Amino acid sequence: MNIKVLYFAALREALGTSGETVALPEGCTTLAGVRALIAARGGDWEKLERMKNLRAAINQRMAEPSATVADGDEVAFFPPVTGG
Amino acid sequence: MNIKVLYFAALREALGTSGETVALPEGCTTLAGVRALIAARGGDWEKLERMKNLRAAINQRMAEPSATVADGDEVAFFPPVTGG
Amino acid sequence: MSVSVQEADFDIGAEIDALLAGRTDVGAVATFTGLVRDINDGSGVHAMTLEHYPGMTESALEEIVAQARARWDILAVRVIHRVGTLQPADRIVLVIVAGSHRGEAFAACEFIMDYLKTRAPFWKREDTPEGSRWVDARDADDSAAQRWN
Amino acid sequence: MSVSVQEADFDIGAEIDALLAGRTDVGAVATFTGLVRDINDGSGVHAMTLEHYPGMTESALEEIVAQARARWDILAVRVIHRVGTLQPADRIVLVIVAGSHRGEAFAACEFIMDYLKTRAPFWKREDTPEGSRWVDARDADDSAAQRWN
Repeated sequence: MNIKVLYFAALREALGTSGETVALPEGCTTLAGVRALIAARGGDWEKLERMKNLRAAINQRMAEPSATVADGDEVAFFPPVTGG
Repeated sequence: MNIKVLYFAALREALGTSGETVALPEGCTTLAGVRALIAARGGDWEKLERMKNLRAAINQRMAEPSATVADGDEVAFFPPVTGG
Repeated sequence: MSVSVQEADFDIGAEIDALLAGRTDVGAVATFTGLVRDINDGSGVHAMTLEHYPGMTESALEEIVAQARARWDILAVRVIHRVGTLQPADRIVLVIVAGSHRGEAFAACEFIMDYLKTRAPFWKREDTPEGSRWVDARDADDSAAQRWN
Repeated sequence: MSVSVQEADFDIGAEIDALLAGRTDVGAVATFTGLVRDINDGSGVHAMTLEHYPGMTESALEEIVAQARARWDILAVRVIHRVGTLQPADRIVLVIVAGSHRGEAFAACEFIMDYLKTRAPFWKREDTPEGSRWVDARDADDSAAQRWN
């Protein structure tokens, strides 16, 4: 099961990438699971867990950590928004 | 003691005049007194007492019925405002 | 001059630009524009005439602006109110409030409109198919003004 | 189209005119414009860059507008948000709400701004004499959005 993962703003800068394709192992079916999977790589990736108030979206809609992730989804992680 | 009295909007139309000079008798020293004095002329002038929620100003500032009127003042009577 | 009472129409964009000219400290601009509607209280309106109390209108508006400035930390205010005869879709009134942040700008703009509606000496007369009539004051406007007490 | 995300500046007066074109049922227009300030959190700001999440920004703004239309009896809405690099005094965001009466227009305009500030995926980075920094989300914005719940 593959998903697209995007990073924005301070998180994108901290990770040095704006996105990637991530293969999800069996049983990794929630946003919280995806976040933990990526953070487990260590190094800068741990910022995904350490960054305060990180927000996320699934298929371009805000989503909670418990939300389900499906094959082909576009998942995004980003800091609290500051537009307007 | 003479004052200038102005009428606006529906009241001006009902009275058929936009204003006049009024000589105040001894003891007529409040807005309420001026209003009663003019209404006592009878006929259309009674509208000054009968018109609902009539408002008044002294020297171009909103004033309550108990406000004091002095020689040379500009007094105005008018319906509730409806601008904006 | 922050307050104008005039027969002429106004240009909202130009008024905002003039109010902000040379400033770099403004983060928020709230505006309100009131227009003539072609329907009021169930009747068609084909024209509206605005009467006012010359002299008192300007000072009443200036006092309302001064009260807004005393209540909120705002940077600049502009109020324009038209008088004379207007048609549906014509602009009647413009309030612009500039501030550092949006909360103050919105509150002050709404306050100025609420107070203007109940304290500035303007009166509207509408021409409808049933004839000409003076517009009645709305209870809703009194309630709106009272919530700021 | 009621929502735009663009690099180009906008003309407030022209946007209001376009939104009201041909209408005679609008009695109230509330607008909000957000601008770049030259000072934020005590530091001078000489430029600001707005990053966004293409695709999601438009749908997030459209959903906020749809919520405003469901809550209030309003007639027309326009939202424009700029992205890219801006200077102090540059316009960032414009919200226009047209309605029959002012209460609904003001409330919907303020609601849209409060929700936009906390739910639309835009991020500001400021250039200051101390370097470039991402703007922190403000607790005041969360509180402002929560009062509509």
